[in-house]
Amino acid sequence: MKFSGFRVFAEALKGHTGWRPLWRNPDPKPSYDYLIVGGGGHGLATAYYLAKTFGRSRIAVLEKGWLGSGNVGRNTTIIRSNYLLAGNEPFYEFSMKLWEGLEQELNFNAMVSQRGIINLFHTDAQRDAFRRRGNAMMLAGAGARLLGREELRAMVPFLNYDNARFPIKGGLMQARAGTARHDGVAWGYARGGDSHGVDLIQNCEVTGFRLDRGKVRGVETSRGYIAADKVGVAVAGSSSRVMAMAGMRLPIESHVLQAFVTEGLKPTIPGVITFGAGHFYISQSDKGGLVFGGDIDGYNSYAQRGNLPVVEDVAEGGMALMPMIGRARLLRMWGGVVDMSMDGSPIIDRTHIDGLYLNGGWCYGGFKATPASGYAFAHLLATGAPHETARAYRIDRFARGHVVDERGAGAQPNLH
Amino acid sequence: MTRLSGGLIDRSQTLNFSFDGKRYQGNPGDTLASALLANGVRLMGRSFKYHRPRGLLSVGSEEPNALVELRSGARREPNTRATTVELFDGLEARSQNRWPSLGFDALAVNDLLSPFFTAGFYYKTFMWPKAFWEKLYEPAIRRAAGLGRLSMQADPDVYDKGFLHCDLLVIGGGVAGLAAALTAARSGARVILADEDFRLGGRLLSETRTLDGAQASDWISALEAEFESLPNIRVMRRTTVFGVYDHGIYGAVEGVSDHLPEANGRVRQTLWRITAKRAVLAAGATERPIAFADNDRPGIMLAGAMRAYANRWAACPSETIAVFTNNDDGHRTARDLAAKDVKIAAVIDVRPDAKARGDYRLITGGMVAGSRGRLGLKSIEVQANGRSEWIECGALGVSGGWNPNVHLFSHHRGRPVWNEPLQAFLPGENGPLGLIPAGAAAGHFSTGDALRSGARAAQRAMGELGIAASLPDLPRAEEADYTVAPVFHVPGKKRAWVDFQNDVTVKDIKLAHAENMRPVEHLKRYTTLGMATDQGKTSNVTGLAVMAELTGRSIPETGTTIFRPPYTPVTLSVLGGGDTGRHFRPRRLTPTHHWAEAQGAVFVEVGQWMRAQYFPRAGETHWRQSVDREARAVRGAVGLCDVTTLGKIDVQGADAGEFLNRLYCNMMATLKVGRVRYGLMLREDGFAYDDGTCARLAEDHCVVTTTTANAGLVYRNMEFARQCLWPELDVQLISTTNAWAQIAVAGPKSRALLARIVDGFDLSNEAFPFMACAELTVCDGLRARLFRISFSGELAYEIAVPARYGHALIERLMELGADLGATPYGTEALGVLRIEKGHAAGPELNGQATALMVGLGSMVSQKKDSVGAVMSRREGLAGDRRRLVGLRPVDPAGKVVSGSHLFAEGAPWKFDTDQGWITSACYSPHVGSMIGLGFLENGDERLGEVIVAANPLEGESARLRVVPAHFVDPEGARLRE
Amino acid sequence: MLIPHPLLGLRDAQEFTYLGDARLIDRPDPSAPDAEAAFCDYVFLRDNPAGVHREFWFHEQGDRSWLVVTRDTVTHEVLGAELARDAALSRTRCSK
Amino acid sequence: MSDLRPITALGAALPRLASFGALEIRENGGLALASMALRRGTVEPTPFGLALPGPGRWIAGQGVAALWTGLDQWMIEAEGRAELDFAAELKQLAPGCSVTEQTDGWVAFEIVSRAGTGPIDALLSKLVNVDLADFGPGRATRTGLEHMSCFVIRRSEAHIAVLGARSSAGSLWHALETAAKRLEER
Repeated sequence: MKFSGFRVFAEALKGHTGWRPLWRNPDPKPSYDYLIVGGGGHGLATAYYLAKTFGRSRIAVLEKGWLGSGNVGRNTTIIRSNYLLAGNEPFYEFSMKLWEGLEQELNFNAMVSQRGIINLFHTDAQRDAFRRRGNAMMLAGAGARLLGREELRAMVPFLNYDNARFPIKGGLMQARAGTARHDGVAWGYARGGDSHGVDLIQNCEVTGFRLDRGKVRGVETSRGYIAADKVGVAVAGSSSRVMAMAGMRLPIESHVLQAFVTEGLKPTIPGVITFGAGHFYISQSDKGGLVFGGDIDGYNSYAQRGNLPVVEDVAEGGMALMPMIGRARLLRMWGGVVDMSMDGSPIIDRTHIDGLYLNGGWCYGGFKATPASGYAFAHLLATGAPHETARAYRIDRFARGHVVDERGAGAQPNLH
Repeated sequence: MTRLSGGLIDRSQTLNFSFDGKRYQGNPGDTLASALLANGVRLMGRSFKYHRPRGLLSVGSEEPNALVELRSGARREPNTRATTVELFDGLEARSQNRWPSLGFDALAVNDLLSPFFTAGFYYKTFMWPKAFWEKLYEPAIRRAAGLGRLSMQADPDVYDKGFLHCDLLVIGGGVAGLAAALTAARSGARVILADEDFRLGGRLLSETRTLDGAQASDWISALEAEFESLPNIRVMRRTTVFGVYDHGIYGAVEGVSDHLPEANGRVRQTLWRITAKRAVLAAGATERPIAFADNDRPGIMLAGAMRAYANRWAACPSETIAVFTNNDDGHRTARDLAAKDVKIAAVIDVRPDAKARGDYRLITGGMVAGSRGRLGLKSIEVQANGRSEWIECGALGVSGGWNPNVHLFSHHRGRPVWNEPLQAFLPGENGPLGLIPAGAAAGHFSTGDALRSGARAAQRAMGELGIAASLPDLPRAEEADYTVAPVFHVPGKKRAWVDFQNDVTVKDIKLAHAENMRPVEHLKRYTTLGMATDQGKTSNVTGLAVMAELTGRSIPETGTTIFRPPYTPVTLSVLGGGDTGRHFRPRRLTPTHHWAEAQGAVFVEVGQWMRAQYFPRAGETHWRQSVDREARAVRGAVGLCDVTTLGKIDVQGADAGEFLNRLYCNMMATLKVGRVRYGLMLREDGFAYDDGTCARLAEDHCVVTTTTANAGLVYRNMEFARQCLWPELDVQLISTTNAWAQIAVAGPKSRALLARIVDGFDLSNEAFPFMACAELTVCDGLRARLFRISFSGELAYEIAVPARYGHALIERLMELGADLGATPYGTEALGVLRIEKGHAAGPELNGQATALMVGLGSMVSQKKDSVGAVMSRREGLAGDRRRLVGLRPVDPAGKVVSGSHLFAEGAPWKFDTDQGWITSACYSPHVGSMIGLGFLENGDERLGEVIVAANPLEGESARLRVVPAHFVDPEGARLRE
Repeated sequence: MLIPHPLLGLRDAQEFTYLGDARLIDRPDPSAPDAEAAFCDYVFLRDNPAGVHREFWFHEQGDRSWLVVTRDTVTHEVLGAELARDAALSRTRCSK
Repeated sequence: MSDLRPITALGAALPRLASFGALEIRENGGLALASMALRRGTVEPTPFGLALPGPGRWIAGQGVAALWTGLDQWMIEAEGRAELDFAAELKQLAPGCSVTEQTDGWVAFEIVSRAGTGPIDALLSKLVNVDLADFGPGRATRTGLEHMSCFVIRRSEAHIAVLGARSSAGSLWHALETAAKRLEER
């Protein structure tokens, strides 16, 4: 069923009786060519591109809960390609290009909204670091602008320019960045995958891998054994848990990242703004809520909830940066479990087990990567070779010393 | 409509207030909602999507409809529930999300278009043409969306935060909470009783029930008096416990002066972090409506709310009311209002066997199937026994049963459990440790039950803490059973609202079902059910029930959504709690700060430190003039710079040398007493992360310095090594960063200057050579430490004195050095000097560089192990061919810009041809042009080559020559002179 | 969160800085033939369990002691805490 | 004797003193401080006759006092001796210990209530996350205070001392003053 304004109009006239399920609820088949473990954004995107772009069939996505129940459904919806390192920037720019055509590709409005992102700087040293980054973005064709204080002030006059502990000196802007409706992305890929024959199997938890002489044969699930030639795991947040079932230890810790939304407000903040001297970033959803966040809590956790100190820290940062949000009220705070990797960058790679592939380690930034991650993982699964923009995301980069460490924080996940 | 009789309002005083510019009067004890109601105002808001006219639904913080903008100017507070605003004199409120007026709202056209605006319609359209989304569709959607407006001005009020500890926190001051607090307080335990209302009593305040045959308010007053007399209980009114965190930590917000016309500089709200050994959750219950066609008109409200307005506030939305109920509670409303001479048009009870509790018309087995009245209810359609009739009434009280307020109990993601007789979710087994539910929150709905359960909960909590608590004599109270029929909505073709604010109707839930958005989270996210400012307090259970009906599953099989903090929305200002302007973070000042200030220095933030950036002199109009002059003074005479901010760590113990040997990658154990050595630290992953000096004051005593930025991190890592890796070593550590004022005295005349202050100390090159250190006295007896180290490449020293003397010392040095040209210099000149000398600093040691890259590869000792040594030999690090080089513009007038990327001449500017970047750049007065440092692929083999520095970000590029990374005195002769 | 400091009793976790997996106490032998591989494992790989986890916390805003805390990563329940120094010393004794 | 004149942590010639309602806050410029840590195999000394206190405790003697700062580590205070080389003196009395001069590492604010323990407790509850039921006279702790790391010492029911990094003395004063003023306004 093709979605369009006309279809909505036509359905309205006949009492919305013609709408069909966005996807089927199939029972698992005994075997598939490709099993994607994890029905979050990355898993659904992988299945979609595998079917649609790489023409593969006999594909299933196994989701232990409901589709989109992982971090794709609990993030702050920012999309951007403003990275520094050669291992990252082309990948995220590839993702940005996919975002730009996503809705037409999927025939589903995920509300990709390129209202821009501004990373503020407060010292000359930060400005120099942003210049290096901005130039890297230019090399990748991502586009960037270095804004001076006055230019910035004209653009976002409501920031605290005159009474700040850490004065704002300017910002690095990417106009093409913005936000997307997170659930819509998951649903769009799910619907797209389903329409290309992918079986989306909910309430199906993987409980083990069946391995045979170094090769994966299939997976044990809460709905029985399912055989497969290739198994791709995309369960960021739970990567360690799932891969442990295959006997692997990963360069990953699971941490909780909190996010926040206020009550709905009339338009307040145009794009995405990040504070360079405190831990705070913010945007406003189309519904009107200010969506914001800050640091991870900093301890290993699978609890999907955080604690007060970070809540206070984030609110302090917000108030220091833009005290005009003070009389807005925080409506809801939540926590997601993220795969914090040892260098702050993801892993998209084969494993030492033949037929078993891993996509994880997305830290707090996996949402923006969803299209490229799915595409690159599908590429790897379908062709056996890494996608050209994802070559740096090998798992052996740690042992070999080729880390992709944007922050230069080293092997300490809670500093990335 | 005038006031009814009775109520807990002070009729002796009048408060003036305005709503949408119109003036009204109320009384102390009123909320904005009750006062509006008493003034005959039913229309108070508009819904989010369809802009439907709305009035009060509820009486508390769960209110979805009556949201107003409170106060004005910078204090404007959008989305404020009229039901929770304590009336004060001069209160100003306006309706919101309507244009041009509340009575006539142009966007109400959305209601006519509602057939198109179904759940999730926006996912299906607005996709063509592509460019229209950002330009047309989205801006229109954003303008229409949102509720109230922020003032866009900084919040002028002040907030603070605090910390409380107690044995028992009682959340909720209703019957159960009061009984719990009493039980625990009498046992001598430390108790905090918090309630969001400005009056204790909870639901008791809204009922006509008696306790021990007397008015409930008598019992409450007696309790309040007793609490007042006990030192171990703190009663916190106007305090909302909004979240439960780990290990008995609760977040609470106290409204300190919100109920006053002006805070007048006083704290408006306080954020309390309460650490409680145990807590009793006595948060009560929230009534839920029954969905029926057009059930959202002003005048249709919860039956319990209608009763509360009548009993507590002597207000009623109409002279004629009706009640629609599926349980006995609705009948109480009819009975109480009848007693206040309100006309009861009918009570419609869905239960065929319902009995009347008073003299009113009862329609059993009936349903309300529709309503009329554009801006306020005029009549309702009642269907019963196959017949339909329209009954005139100005207000309808609806009771669909009560939902225990289990929210806090579920903040740790424990799911509540469905209770079939109560038709409600109750706290489950897996709630937060130490939190005990009681009263209506635990499903104890009768007053007697609630009293007993509160007292028992406190007794249990005390028992767990080993405190003996006996149950107090509790008053006799009503013990009525609660029975409810499982009716959640009235079937029909028209729209029946489930989530009032977000305009989610039964039809929307049906559509979600048809589209396979059936898991409860899909339902919520697709329809926005429960995502409004009330977070589904009045809508979630109804929504679940409808979905359960459609799927043929039970409600518990259908699931629950996750309860997340905060329980009610919390002002961001108070979460930010306190100083967020210039005092957002502490400021650290150097010992010479006040002196530098008096010299007119310009300061710069370096982490938390404020450092002098440069010292402009009269006639200098550009910072570069000052910086050039300061740098020249160091190269030509002597300069003074406060370097106190560098971390200083005192390392003592028999194994101090061995300990440091394991931390620095270079050899440190062999350092002789009286000598200083430059040291480089690696992380265990092999990358360089900090550098500094190590001075050996005695065999068992070293003082090491760190960079300013890493002082805390290095100390932490040293403690880790000391306690966790090598506890067998005899080492003691303590930071002394703040204790010593350390001043760099640099330049060819530095020795001459220092000679004028040292007390009989031989500064000659022989006696005190490069990299020497000593403890001595200066200026006739002041204890000092002297280090002959140089960051500038010149003959230089750093002298340290107790911090309190830093100010006097620099004054003295300036005074004594006047004839030598002594010049203070700031961080800018410091940067110029170190770039000229090619010293790596923050931009080079950024955590991504190896010792090899910064030209210090030979420092990594192969003769011993140290942190990071093994990992530094990995292929990726050892094989990294980028090297730190110096860069000079081919055109001497050309620019060198840090952050530019480096390319071979003629190469395209792409990632795969990218050969490095410029880390640091400055104008060098010594060289006479701009210079830079940068990492360049094979840089050490490309000296003399001309490369291109590209800065496409700012549309610039420059041709630069690769030179060695030191522009001054490459042999290092000067610093050894 | 509250951390049960073995010397100071329950202390708010905000006073602490978190490092992570307590296996970092077992620094490999740098002179072993497979030292590089052992260090790679030591520095980068983690069990990352959903459940009981032994981990380092540094009492940075307190007595500057490193603690080994045993905590459940699913419920956040703390099952115990000891001075890392004691853990390290007993480890040294065991291995010798 | 050097003729150089010291300045206080707040940058003045004389210590600052201010009153807010029942509370008086006084910068204690004369307090000498030295840290003392046991080396391996050293017996706990009793400098100035002080029986060194255990974790979380502070003990006072004649013009001197000691607070526990960490395992086998104490801070020794001496009233009015800031201008002397107190660390050297202590070192003589603590053989086999690592002694480090700390006088100028810190600023000490003495806070005294003229109205008993109430105002002190109210002030503490706005500044530090300390359970006051367990913080009577003789207790001392290091903890965070408005993003600063401080020692808080309960010298008596109505007298506390707050020691913070000397470099952030101004910010610490601001925090104490703000909290005290707000109590006064209540």
